[in-house]
Amino acid sequence: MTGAPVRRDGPPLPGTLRELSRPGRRAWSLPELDVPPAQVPEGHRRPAPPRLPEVAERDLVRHYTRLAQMNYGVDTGFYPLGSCSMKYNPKAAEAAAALPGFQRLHPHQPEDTVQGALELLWRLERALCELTGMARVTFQPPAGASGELTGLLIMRAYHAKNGDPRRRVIIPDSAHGTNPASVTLAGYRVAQVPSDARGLVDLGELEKMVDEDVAGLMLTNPNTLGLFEEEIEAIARAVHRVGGLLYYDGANLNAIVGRVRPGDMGFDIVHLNTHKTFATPHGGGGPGAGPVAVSERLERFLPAPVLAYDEERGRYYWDHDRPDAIGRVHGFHGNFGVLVRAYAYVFGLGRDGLTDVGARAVLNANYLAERVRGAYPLAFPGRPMHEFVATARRFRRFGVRALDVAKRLIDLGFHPPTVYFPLIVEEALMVEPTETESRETLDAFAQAMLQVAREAEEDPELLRQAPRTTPVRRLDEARAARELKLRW
Amino acid sequence: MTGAPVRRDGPPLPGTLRELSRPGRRAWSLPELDVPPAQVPEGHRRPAPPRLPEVAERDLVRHYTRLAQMNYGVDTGFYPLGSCSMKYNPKAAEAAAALPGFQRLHPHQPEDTVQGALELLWRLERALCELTGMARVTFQPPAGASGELTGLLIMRAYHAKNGDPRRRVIIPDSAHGTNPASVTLAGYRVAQVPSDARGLVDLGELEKMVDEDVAGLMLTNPNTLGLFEEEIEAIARAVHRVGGLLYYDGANLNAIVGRVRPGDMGFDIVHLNTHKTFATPHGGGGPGAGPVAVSERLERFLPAPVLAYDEERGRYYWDHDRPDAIGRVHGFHGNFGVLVRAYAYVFGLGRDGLTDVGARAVLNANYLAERVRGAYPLAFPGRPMHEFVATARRFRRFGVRALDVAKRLIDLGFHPPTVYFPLIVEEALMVEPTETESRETLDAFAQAMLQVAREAEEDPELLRQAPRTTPVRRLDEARAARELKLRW
Amino acid sequence: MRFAPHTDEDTREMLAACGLSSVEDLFAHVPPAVRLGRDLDLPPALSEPDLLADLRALAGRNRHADDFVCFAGGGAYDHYVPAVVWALAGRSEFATSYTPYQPELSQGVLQALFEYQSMVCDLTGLEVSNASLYDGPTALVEAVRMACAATGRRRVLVSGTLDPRYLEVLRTYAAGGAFEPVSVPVEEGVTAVPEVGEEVAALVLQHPNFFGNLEPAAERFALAARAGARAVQVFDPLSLGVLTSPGELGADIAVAEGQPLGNHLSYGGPYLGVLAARARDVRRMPGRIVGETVDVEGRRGYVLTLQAREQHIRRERATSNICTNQTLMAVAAAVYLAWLGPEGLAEVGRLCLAKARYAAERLTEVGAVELAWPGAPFFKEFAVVTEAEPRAVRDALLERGFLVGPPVELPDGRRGLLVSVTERRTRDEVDRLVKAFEEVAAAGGKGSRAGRGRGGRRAGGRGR
Amino acid sequence: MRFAPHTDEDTREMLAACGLSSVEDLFAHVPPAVRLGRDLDLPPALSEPDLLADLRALAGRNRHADDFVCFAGGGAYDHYVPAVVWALAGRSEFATSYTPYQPELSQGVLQALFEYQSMVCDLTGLEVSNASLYDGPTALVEAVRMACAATGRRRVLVSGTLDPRYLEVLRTYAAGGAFEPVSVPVEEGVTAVPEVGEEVAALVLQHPNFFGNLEPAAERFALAARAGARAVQVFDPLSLGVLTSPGELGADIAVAEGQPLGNHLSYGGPYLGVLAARARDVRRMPGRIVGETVDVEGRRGYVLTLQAREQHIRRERATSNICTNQTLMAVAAAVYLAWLGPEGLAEVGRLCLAKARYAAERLTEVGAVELAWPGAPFFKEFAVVTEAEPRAVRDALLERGFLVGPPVELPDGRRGLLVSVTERRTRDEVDRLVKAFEEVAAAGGKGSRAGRGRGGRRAGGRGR
Ligand SMILES: Cc1ncc(COP(=O)(O)O)c(C=O)c1O
Ligand SMILES: Cc1ncc(COP(=O)(O)O)c(C=O)c1O
Repeated sequence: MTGAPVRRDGPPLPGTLRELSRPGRRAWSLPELDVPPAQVPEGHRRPAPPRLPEVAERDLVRHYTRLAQMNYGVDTGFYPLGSCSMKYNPKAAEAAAALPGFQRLHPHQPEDTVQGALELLWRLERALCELTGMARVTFQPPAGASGELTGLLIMRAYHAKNGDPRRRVIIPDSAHGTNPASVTLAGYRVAQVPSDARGLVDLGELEKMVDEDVAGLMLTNPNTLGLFEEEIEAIARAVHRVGGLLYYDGANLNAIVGRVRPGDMGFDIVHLNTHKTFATPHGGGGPGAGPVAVSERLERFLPAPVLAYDEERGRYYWDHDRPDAIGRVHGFHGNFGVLVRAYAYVFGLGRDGLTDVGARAVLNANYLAERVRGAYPLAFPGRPMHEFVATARRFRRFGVRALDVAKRLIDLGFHPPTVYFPLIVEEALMVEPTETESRETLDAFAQAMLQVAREAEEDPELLRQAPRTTPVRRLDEARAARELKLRW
Repeated sequence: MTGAPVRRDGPPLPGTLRELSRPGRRAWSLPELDVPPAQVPEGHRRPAPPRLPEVAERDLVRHYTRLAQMNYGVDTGFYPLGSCSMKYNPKAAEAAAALPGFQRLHPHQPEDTVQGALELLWRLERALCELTGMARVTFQPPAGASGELTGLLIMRAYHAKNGDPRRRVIIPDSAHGTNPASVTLAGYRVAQVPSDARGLVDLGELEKMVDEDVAGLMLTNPNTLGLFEEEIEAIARAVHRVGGLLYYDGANLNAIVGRVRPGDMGFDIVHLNTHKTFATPHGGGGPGAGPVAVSERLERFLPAPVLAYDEERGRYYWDHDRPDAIGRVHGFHGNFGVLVRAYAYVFGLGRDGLTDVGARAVLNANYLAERVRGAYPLAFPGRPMHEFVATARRFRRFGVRALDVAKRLIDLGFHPPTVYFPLIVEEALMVEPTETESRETLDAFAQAMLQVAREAEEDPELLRQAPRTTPVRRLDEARAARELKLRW
Repeated sequence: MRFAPHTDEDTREMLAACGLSSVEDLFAHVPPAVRLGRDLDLPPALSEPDLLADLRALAGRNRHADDFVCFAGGGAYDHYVPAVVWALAGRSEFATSYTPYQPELSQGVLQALFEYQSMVCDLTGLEVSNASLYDGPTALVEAVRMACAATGRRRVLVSGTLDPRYLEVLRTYAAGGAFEPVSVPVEEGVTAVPEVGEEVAALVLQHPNFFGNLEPAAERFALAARAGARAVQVFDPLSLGVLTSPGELGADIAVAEGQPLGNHLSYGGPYLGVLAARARDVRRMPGRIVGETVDVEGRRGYVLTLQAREQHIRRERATSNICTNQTLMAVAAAVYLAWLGPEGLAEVGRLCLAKARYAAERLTEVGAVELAWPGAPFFKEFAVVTEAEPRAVRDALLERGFLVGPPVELPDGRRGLLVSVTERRTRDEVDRLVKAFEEVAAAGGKGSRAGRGRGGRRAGGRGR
Repeated sequence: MRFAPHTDEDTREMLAACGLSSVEDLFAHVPPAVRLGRDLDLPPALSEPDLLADLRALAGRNRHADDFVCFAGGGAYDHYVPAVVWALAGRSEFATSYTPYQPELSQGVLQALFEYQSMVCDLTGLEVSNASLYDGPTALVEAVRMACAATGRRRVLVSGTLDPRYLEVLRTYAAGGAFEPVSVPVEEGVTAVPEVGEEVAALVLQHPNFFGNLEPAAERFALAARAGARAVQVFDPLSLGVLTSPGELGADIAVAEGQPLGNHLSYGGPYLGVLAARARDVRRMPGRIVGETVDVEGRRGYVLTLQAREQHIRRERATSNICTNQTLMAVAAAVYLAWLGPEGLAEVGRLCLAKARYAAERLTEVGAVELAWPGAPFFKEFAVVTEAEPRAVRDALLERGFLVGPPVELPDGRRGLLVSVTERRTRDEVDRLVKAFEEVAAAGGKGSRAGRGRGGRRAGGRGR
């Protein structure tokens, strides 16, 4: 059977809306003009409207229903995409976000008419401060990367205020790509500290790197290898000694939330990814939310406006009078609709439930690692936290790459793990089961991974030819980049 | 390739919830007990709760998402199921029905608190009266068959009131199965009038059958062969002459809505299927709504309570003081949530849009019939209205049945037409495209039908082996009925 | 709004293909005399924004169960509907499909219904279930028909503690002549010992009954059994985590209003009729039934089965005329039951039981009202007797933000109100209800406009 | 609530499989000193019913755009969101998926984004689009970075008619030192003729501008072109059915706040940043870009392409740091644009134009207010100057059921309010707004509590 393409029958692949389009067909339905018509002002008229598709509402519905069914989500199956924390997204949070009292609020409404929304943010801020050990939070950053840049600009404002501008920010070689990219955009230079044999920050190297020109260090803990930086105290001391600040990339907070707080590890600035820690749906690429929390001494630099509470009048309001603020980083108040969902997770799970998130996430990752490590050795010896990085190196000799393993897993009904990240691991397979998956799912996935390992030896072509059960098979990415076709 | 089953890979078929169940797992989340606990009264305690599945919310979501994706709906494709009017269901109607002001109304709320709901029903009743040419409407019947029985009980009450009980109700041999079944339940005997060579009621035969013992005649017009009963006036005269009543089965009103009114054809009682005429979604089998409209002289027999309007106080209320009413036919006020959707279609389309429904439905049926009649001769010569009945008789000689044609159409990506109904047509294929389908869809479907016709000759096994692209292939219905397994 | 996708060009070319020149030609054979010959007397089309504004305005003229605290019952209850239920049951592949006549394209809804049937059997302790009927009362009618068919008898004993709406519906369909309902008197708020003769087809009992009281069902059903009659129970699905199952009680056929199972109040519909029975009566059951089987490759699959019972095959001799049922509501009920599981179902029962008990005790403590049958055991609902006219009391309470009811006439002629307390109600809400009852009693049943519709909200604290 | 599915048995056995005996063992290597060592100071878990009651209560403490008539603008608008948009974009297969790293499992969202990009190109008359950015202002920042990268220059001319929020955000990110915004003065409510020198990377113009006025964009952009600077336009996507496209006007890069495209107001987010440019700048574009290609069997398919630009490959030299974007909002925008089609888009434009014009004329006729720039052409939004303090006027109008704003400071120091009129507003609503303005003007800008929040409803007639 090897390689033989599966014969496909049934409905053909959906055409594009442009292909479905017929002149004069329409879905739109708008109110009648009930006032005198108006001419488009002189010299501003567009000769003809843009050539958008012309389809009926039924065309739209079938088109997008087909497309949705061609998309794999957490609601359709296990999604162990490392570093992405694809956990179950509660439907109750969706119901909450859909309430007109949240969904139909205009961002320019006066504060008196949005007290409920402001109280929600206030409560959520208090909770995030408790979870991070920080003093205040800004909700403006719409995603993690935006939070990073916001944090780095705060770092910059802090040093500027102290009349001691600095030029370098240290990041580990295992850092996520957004870290170095954010460092550059903040006007800093990246200084990369290597990982040691354990996959942790090489403390000796770090000690050598730190000096008065170092603005700070960005760290993910557990790091992107899924390992806890056990020397975090020493790391913090080293950076603080030279007057640098510690930035915590919260992408992996879900491993330790409720047990270990960035503030208690010495971090000064923290961003959270609500879609990772608090189960807000990722929407096929976004929206997210990247609230940034800071310690007391950095509070003054938070983007304005900052949420405030007037004790006497028992009223919430936006405080715009923030002379040291770095300025706005988002047009309005951030991804409010996403924050409503995060609120639902935080207060739905509550005190013990939040601590349990890490416990279950770490248990699942360790159990799964245990089940598969025989065939997929871990990249580093240490105990994995919420995710583990294994390597498919040994399949090289059969001409099989990590990507082939991933594609074959698709044919077995699973979304593959993250591949080729972190970059410092050859043929990396980064597996993150999250806390919401059951043992049965992990067992089934482990079995599939082991089957693929066997197949890699016995029938490598089967892997190289995978996937064979999807609407399309392997796509020519080189051609896509060469013969750019980015629109119809 | 004939017959060779398609090799299936990818995820296995979903197990049952019972199979997914694990002791101690849970999805439920309920408020704390905030009052003193109470003992189950003496002798009433159930020793142990029923053995329902124990699953996590995520299990539920994946299970039903998988099941939904294994279900074909109007939103996934063309659904030309004859007699079922599977037209597009507007999303705006769903949004309306979901408004808490409709969805969260308790049926026992006092009238003053539901004036909006009552006004909606009032406006809808006025509209249905205008569309049917009748005087009043009851919304209690939750589906067409229930409407039939309600109508027949009204017929019965009418004759009883006149002190002349009768025993027989005439229906055509082409009638839908619910007609004779309802006749029996109403305590009448079925008298079947044959169809003539045109597929219409044999007027001569009818004349012979009518006498003082005939309570009435049930008729669908256009009839279940998709043909308009051109002699309806004579038919009505014949029945009325002997004091019988005419019952209109509104399942096919969508063909003539706005053009021809049952009342103007001489009908005394009419039921409508909101899911057929007014695009309320059929939900995989239900819910529907089967409002019954009657002429003035029958109004007094309508089920109580009847909606009323108090001019002075400008207030709607339920009138329970109806001495001649046949009584309740539903526990409350019928399928209100479905009626909200019907309201949306009626008033969204408005005066001209409703008349257009029939025009487009009939045009689509005639166009499609034209495209395929070469391979699938029509059962009767007359001009089809909103649907047509063709026959697959000629494929018999290749050992191919209408069912095989239907199953092969599935492999080509379409839901098949209704097969083997009406019973008076051999190898019947009953095709109803509805008004919301586009010419492109009809052309594609016609092509598929013609391809199947060719395959029936060249490769009949291909049809007999179909479908081969579905999660399961042909199912053993005999075994299902023999080894009854109706639960886990 | 317009959903017909035809462009003018489409229309022209399609007509041409049919050898016609105008749409009217399609109707040429319709006799002129029966044509309307004028425009419909209806408003012109509304755009989607205008239509939804109109509907929002209508909805806005109603007060709904989030605008007051709902203690109303009488067959429909404000149980909590989990967000997951309609997020799944409402998926468009379910909602926009027809009855699964082509099983290969409908395994989703077929398996969902098979699982619904299975859970109904688990719940009731009976052997078979169908795929839903219209609602509770019409399900009772079908149960009675089954009993008559099974026994060849016509007489149906109906307890006086049955919800009057059920009785009304039963009487309506009795006009067909297939059965004859005879009422059984009430004693102490429960069904008196009935005379069950050899001519009796069924004994119909509601337990917990219309007044909320728990019936001596097992004893009564035993009498039916002895006379060869079918024992028919109208039950509350959410009571079965804590109360003895119909099967245990000796019911042969059990029916229920399925609304409490994850379905919205929706002013009385769409709900669903639940019906379960013993295997011996399966061929007499009405409506769709889903069965498990295998496909040509031996894969498990599901189909509609025993169709020979149904109208499309058996026609005038069918067990029922039902065709369209309430499938989507049954799918929602299945999601809800699986969400609860055994423990959740028991917990709902415990919460209703305890909170209703608490409410009844507090109300009597403060002497705001009298229980209709002090000391009689009940589940989540109970009847109180009011000095003032029950409707007036009900309205006065509603002005204060609480909906109770419906008003009821007790078998002995006294008049009162039903009060039901679901797992959603909080102690605080009950305490405020009690206070409201006191105020109203003091005001002699008259309410003041004060705080109309706010009470529930004002003191609410839980946004209702 | 609890979503971890582990039973005690699962936990025990899974720990055992790892050679551990307690969950705490999993954290044994975490230094004690950094552990919290106490329970979190947070409330205990809420059940789903309690949580939603809490959230409904919070939502109930807001007044939203159905509680008043919305004439507010300033970057977010009450355009109609068709029911079909979120019925489709909200499907869980889209909502619960991640960035499409495995294209074979993500063709749905990939094709949806490819079509979004295509429609953005149709709309703007430009050649390439990405798959969305965070919002309008951050999209402008990215556009400016593109211009700097393309020109190797740092200086950015920014019109004084740009929405101040955009300017604030631009200034914030300028701190990184990559570019330096310099402001261009305003004359007669539009951008004065700027000095565009050889050192200028970009000229940033908002058209229609923040005050609603139509800019002489083509003329201004010509100056930029002559100086080799990139012309950057901030545009209103719903104006492009009637107004000249950015491409036609000579814009090299066009960015917009995508909220008006089928996205809810949602108190300012999630929205989406739209960015389109000319082909020559495609390799400098930020964020995800979807491209068409074929699979090994020649079938058409879609993938993320030009990833060498992005942070996960290029790291510190990436064109941007963006990773997560606003994909789901882009899918909604695509559904909405296809729902409109060319004619619908033109119709929205005509309706906004005519209704805004009508409102401005009526307001000035009755002399309730003055237009900031009488006679200046505008699209759907215009600035009025009020005698009383604008905030006071805004609040007084809100008491009467109308939201206008935001309050604005005009370039010449005068103060006023923005009024915007979408296709949803009716003549009746406009007439009532005018009346309210008159009352408020008469009352000298002070409002009475009379009819707080009702005005819009009371006279509403369309349920708002
Ligand atoms: C470790 C880490 N840091 C930062 C990010 C960027 O977060 P976002 O995608 O929300 O911008 C990610 C996202 O995957 C991540 O895994
Ligand atoms: C002609 C005809 N009459 C009656 C019915 C029964 O209607 P319902 O299924 O709503 O009970 C149908 C349903 O298909 C039908 O086609």
